[in-house]
Amino acid sequence: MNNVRTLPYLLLLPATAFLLVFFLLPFFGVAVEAFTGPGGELGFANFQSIAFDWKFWPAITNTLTLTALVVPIQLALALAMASLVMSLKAGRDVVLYIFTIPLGISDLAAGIVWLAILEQNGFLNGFLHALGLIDGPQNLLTYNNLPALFVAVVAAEIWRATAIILVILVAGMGLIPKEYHEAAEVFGAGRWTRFRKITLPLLRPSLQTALILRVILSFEVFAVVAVLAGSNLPVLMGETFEWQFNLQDSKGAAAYAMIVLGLSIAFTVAILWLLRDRTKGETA
Amino acid sequence: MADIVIKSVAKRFGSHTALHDIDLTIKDQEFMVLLGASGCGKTTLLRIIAGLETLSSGEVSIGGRRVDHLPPRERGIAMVFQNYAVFPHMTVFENIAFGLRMKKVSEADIKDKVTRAATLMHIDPYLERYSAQLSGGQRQRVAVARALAVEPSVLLMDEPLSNLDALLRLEMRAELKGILAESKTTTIYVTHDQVEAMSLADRISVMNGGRIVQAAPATTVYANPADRFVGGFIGNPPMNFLPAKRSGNEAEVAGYRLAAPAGGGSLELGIRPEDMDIAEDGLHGKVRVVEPLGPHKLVSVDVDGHLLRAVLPNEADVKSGAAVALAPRPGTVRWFEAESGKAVATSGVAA
Amino acid sequence: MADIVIKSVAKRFGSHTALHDIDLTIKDQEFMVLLGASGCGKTTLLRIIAGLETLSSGEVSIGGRRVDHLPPRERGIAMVFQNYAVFPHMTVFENIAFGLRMKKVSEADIKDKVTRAATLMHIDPYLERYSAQLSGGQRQRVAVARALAVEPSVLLMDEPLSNLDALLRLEMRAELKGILAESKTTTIYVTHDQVEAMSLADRISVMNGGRIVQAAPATTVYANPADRFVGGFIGNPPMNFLPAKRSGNEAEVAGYRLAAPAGGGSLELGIRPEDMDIAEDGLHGKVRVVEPLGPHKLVSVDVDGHLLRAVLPNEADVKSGAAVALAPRPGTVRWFEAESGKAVATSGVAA
Amino acid sequence: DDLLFFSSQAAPVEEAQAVRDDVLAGSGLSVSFKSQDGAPFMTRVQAELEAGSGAIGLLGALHGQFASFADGLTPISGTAGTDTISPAFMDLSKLGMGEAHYVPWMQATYLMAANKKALQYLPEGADLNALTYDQLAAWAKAVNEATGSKKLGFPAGPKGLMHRFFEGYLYPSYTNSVVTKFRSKEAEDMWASFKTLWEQVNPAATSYAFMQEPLLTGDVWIAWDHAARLKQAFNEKPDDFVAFPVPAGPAGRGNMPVVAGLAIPKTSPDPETAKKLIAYLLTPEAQAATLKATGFFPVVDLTLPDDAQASAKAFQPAIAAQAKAADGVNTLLPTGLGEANGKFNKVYTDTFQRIVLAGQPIPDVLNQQAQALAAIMKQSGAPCWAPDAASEGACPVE
Amino acid sequence: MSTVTSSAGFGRWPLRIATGVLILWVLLPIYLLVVNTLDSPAEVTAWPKSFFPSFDLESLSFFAGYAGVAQALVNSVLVAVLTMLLSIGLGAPAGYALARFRFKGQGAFRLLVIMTRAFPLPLLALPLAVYYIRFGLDDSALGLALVHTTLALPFAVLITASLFEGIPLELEEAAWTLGCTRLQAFRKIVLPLAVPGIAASGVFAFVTSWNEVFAASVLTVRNQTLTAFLLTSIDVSPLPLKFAGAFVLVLPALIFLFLVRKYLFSLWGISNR
Ligand SMILES: Nc1ncnc2c1ncn2[C@@H]1O[C@H](COP(=O)(O)OP(=O)(O)OP(=O)(O)O)[C@@H](O)[C@H]1O
Ligand SMILES: Nc1ncnc2c1ncn2[C@@H]1O[C@H](COP(=O)(O)OP(=O)(O)OP(=O)(O)O)[C@@H](O)[C@H]1O
Ligand SMILES: [Mg+2]
Ligand SMILES: [Mg+2]
Repeated sequence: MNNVRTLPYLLLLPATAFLLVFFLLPFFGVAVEAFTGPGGELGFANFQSIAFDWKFWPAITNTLTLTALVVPIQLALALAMASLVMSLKAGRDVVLYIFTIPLGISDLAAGIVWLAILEQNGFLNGFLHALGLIDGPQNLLTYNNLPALFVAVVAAEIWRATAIILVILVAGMGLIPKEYHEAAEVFGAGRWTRFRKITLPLLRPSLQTALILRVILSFEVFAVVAVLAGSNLPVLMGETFEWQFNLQDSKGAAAYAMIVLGLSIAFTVAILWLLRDRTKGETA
Repeated sequence: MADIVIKSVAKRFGSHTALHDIDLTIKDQEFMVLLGASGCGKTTLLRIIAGLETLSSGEVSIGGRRVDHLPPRERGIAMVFQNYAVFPHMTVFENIAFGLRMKKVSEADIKDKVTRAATLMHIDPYLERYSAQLSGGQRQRVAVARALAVEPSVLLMDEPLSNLDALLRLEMRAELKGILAESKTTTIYVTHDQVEAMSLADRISVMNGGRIVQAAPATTVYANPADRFVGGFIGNPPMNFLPAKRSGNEAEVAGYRLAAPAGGGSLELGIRPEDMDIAEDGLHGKVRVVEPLGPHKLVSVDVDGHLLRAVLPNEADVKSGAAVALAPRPGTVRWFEAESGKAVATSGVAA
Repeated sequence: MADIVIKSVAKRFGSHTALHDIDLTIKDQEFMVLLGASGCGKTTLLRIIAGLETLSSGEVSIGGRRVDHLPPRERGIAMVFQNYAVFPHMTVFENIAFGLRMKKVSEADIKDKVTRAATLMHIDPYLERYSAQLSGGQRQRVAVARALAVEPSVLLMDEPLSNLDALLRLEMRAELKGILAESKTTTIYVTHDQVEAMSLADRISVMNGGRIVQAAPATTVYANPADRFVGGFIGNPPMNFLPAKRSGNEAEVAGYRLAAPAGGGSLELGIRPEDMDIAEDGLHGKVRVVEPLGPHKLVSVDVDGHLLRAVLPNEADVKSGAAVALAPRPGTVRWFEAESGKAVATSGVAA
Repeated sequence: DDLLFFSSQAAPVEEAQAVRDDVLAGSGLSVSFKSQDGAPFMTRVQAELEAGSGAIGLLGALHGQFASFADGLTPISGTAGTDTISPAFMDLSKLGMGEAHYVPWMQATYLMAANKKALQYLPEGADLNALTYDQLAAWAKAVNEATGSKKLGFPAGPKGLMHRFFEGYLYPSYTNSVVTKFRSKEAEDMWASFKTLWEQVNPAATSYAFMQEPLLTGDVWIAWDHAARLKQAFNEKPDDFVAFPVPAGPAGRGNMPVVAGLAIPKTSPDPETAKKLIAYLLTPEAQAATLKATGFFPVVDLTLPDDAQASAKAFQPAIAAQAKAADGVNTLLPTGLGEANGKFNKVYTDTFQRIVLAGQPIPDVLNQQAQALAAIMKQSGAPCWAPDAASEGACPVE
Repeated sequence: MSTVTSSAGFGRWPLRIATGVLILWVLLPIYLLVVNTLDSPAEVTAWPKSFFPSFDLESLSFFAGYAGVAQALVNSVLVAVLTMLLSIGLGAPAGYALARFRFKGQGAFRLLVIMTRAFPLPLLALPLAVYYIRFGLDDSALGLALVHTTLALPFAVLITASLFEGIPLELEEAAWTLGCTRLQAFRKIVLPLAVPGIAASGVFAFVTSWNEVFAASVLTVRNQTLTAFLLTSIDVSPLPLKFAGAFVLVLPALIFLFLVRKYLFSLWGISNR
């Protein structure tokens, strides 16, 4: 067919043109700025200046730690929720709806909700108090209790952003023909094995997408951390904001942005490679 | 012991009843072939035995144990799906090994058994391919190999050879029969190929509209169909039916007189196409079409307004448009009640 | 005019060559049946004609027009896929109407044509169902009806009746043949059912390993196979082959002497199982197995260490283990070069 | 089109609404008031200035915010109504240039608030209106011992104004300086004692933005914050809280008034109407209404109206006491820093976080941060401001 | 079709319990938000907190009377819907190309998409705003939707690509042979089967746009979206209003989710034969 060669490019054209104008063009300016020192010389001066800041390394490690904690749990939880939803007979769209509710909640709002739960006189303390476990308000989210802060942020993030993965996975699972599950079942696979050997591999494209998007979003985590952990947990995106708006140093911010970008791309490549399609042989 | 006992099993899909009150016993190590028109419920029955479909009512036991509440994996079965269900994300090898891995067979044994099953199905050259790289028939054979490899006590096969050419099918069929007998597997085999059915079956169950109408050895089903449906369904071309006028111990069919069973009610004569010869006297009619069938020819004759098909040797002297008389060979005529379609017992041979 | 001309078409999948240099012409309105072993490239060839697969080399023309660079929709074809490809999100009606809607047929005509195609395929009761609610055979018939409904000038069918029972198949086959002749459709029909092939085909193309080995009318292919493969592939059971020792104008096969074509090189005798009778003299051997085949029995005889299969009348007196002599009927013996497998011209009938 | 009045002040939803309903409605002009928090506010203004045209007619912002885009503002001296404004404010509004670039609009300051329940634990001899930091520490400790929880609070969260505490209160109170004595001996002592004080601070303080919330919930009993960020507590529970002046240190009682101003960007589509609105906003009625709406005090002389909010009534005596304190060390907002404003603030918060929160050694941190501070001062060339003695060129860090 | 019977007796209860626990996990925080929203300001800050709302509408009614809320709501919906249409319209074809073709430049395109999503948008807000003001896109729903589309498009591309991959090519081929152009086959076969994926990316686009604050507050001044209107100032607003505001923001998004929920399920398990 004659147009098969050009067709993919035609299909990509609108999106590419769009991204060119609305992303690449402004991005290019920012990228140049990231590598232009205060005196206009090209180089890594801006990176040096942000790395010099004592919050730089904590921001990187915190971001990575949060990602490492949040994403795997979310993935597992989303898979569990998706399987659950799929295996329901009645009312599954209602259950799915409930599961996706957090999707409609902005990160800032999610932070506020969780703050209301976890703060000193929040619902959690009230609950523990009602159970008679504590006498009065206990402060959980304090600067000298980093693990608690992490747990709080992780809990809020899991609550807020698991739905993103869930929805992608549910849509993907809907496309898996049920006969593969049946065949596996007949050949002795229990629920768990079916899940591992049929669902997971056949869900590969969706998993890949969900994972990539989630990891990228996780590198951009900011608002929830700011609300729950205040200034105690510097994260990359927060520092980008800080440099851009509070410190009025757009070069430093640009450098931070490049780091976020670099990390995202590195992880994306890793995920693409880990979850690559092995069934496509050499076809024409 | 892996006999299968199906007791008044029914299956409804919404308002549509796919299976009505099925009662069927398949003996241990028996090779049961399931025959029936498209949409009559064969696949549904297999799926119920496998545990992939819930019963609307009834019971299923395998080896004396009620299984209708057991999941498929605990029923000791393997199945070849009508649409293969070859896992697209696994190589042929992994597909065939799947059931074995579930049984925690050792790696060496797996290699061994997979290779054997694949060789048997002539797909050993493709062990490293994925399903998307196989032809239809190759995929089907993978599905069969996968089921054979686990050496189940019960094997359910849903048209497992339908996409294979005749030669390969002949070969596969023979190998299947041999290997399943050897491994003492109880088999239910759905096919629409009657030659296959005849040559494989210990018994044949003929289904019609969600009911089992006859379950008997192949020759019985062929020679003494339990009703018109079976007679018309089995045999290619099928049995001919002609209305008869009864008078005492005789009946008259299109002017030809034959001995007939006594009793009331109107009768129909059933005669297989290959059971007639050209003769002086017989069923008189006019030849409509002559079709070559390789070794024979299929002759369609208009007998008193009814279509009569006969399979005649290639040498037989029939021409389109000519008159012809066809005489049934002795003992090949069957009688059916015209209303119910049920066979009428003849000369000691019960249906 | 919708003749199809295929010129030195080849198709490679990576290192695997699925089609080698195919040359084939299908005449306008011809009904061409494609036969061949599983995996020989039938589907691939159809897909190339349909424009679903790119050619590695060669040309395809339909109705005198090069089409290998046209998209499928501009080729005036319709296709029945081996695995149906019934659209799961449309009812049976919508599936069948799909092609018509693409052609902007009026709503009234659509209803009409869909109903006709569905009735023809006996799926009119299921028009409102979705594919998931159909049996395998029903789905297959939807696929056929969908292709028929558009009344294409070229119809490609990939084992369209493989999942139907014999009776239905017989009927469908007749209807197909009738309707396609009437609508003057050029048809390529893949089947593994030789009876079907024989009864439908104007010509049969036999494929082997990605090549077309013979393209000729059914009777020719059956009676005068171009090579051993065709002889062995067509006919069920297939032609028997026995090595012959040539001496001048005669050849000796297992002690039995027959007239043979002159020339050098060793020969093989080919004889169809149904072309032998029990006789005093003939191919002597020992009966191994006797299998009932309904109207006949299939007798396997060990002739000098080679398997010889014969289809004999049910009355024939053969018993497992007994000695038997089988004489070929006159004019039924074919000769093949032992090395190349090519047929040797006999008695004026060219392969 | 109506005039777009774009403001970084009165951002909380209630305040914005009050400004529209109670302040602007009386102007007789057709004005659309939009308030926007810091970062988007700045970005928007910068974008309009950079693009050379825009929608914003009038800007309302803090002194420090104007400083970072002073170039984009129309010089504004001689605008009607400015004659009644205190010359100190008018001086600030020059933004280091020869001419005023914004008109002071409203002012505020930082002060202390306490839950009345805390008063019983005041150390002996302490006068609420003349506390010292040591007394504050003792007081907070007493509260802690009595209640079992730390009830002193500072807005040390990301959105809090903690840096102003160091720049305007702590450093002046201990060193009588903001910049020059950044790493002095006095500063070291100051940090050491502040570290001790911090032991009485509610550990959630690092998340606090506005102290009115923890005051209302009772998590905090004694707090320092911007008046506007305390007022809700007083308005909601007028009987529960008292406002009082900030404590004094060895060098005096640091105090930093804050001023917000009005400016006309060069890109303003309608400078004339904008000027009219400015004039209106400086009228006593408008200023009174503004106080009610925002909790910011007028920049013109005014007696509190009777229907003033409870918070205004509570704050006024404390603010007055603070401003007129005998030991007062009046501190100006940083001037002349331009874009370096944020980095300047960061020096103080970083120092705090490193010393107090991260527990790093005081001298090391001060040394390092002093270098950063010196670099900022040098780069911006900002001369010293009160209480540091005036300097030739960039304000030095000793 | 029904699955195993065994789960009826045995496996059903763990399933139900798990569902219940997960529902609780999701809904409890929402419920608590509602409690806070419907409590009076004094109760919001009280200790210990009551777990049942007192149905005090003071905080909520504030928003009802807040000038411009209605207009902002309309703007938000408009921008979100535009974003949804744009990102699906641009993203689905690209996703299809990624799923169905192997071609040069595929990696580069993927990279571009990932970069778009991975780059902190606020840094682009300034340059974009400058362009917008110059080209007259400023302060318009379309202009903002275009920016939100840069956020949502990567989702749309990747999600649709992964789902298109799961739709058998053969169904499309059948459509081609029945007279469809590629576009028609895409519209009539792939798209309906990919409805859940399209819905998923639509949901993302919608909620991304709905919840996006920064670009919204920089690029719109008069025609602010609800989020820009409320959210920028919400974290500096008093606690009761914070909760009520969060609730006001969440509610329309939840309604939207409710409306599209059933599209998230594929209605037909695809079977090949
Ligand atoms: N994508 C592919 N990659 C590699 N080999 C392939 C691919 N597709 C088909 N083949 C091989 O090409 C050969 C021809 O396949 P094709 O599907 O045309 O066979 P067929 O004649 O239709 O067989 P069947 O009767 O079993 O359907 C087969 O051997 C098959 O394994
Ligand atoms: N999910 C369903 N909903 C409604 N009817 C169904 C459903 N599944 C199957 N059927 C109907 O039940 C009947 C039996 O189907 P089944 O698949 O068992 O037939 P079959 O004998 O295997 O036919 P074939 O030989 O065509 O495969 C058919 O008429 C079919 O249309
Ligand atoms: Mg079936
Ligand atoms: Mg094929």
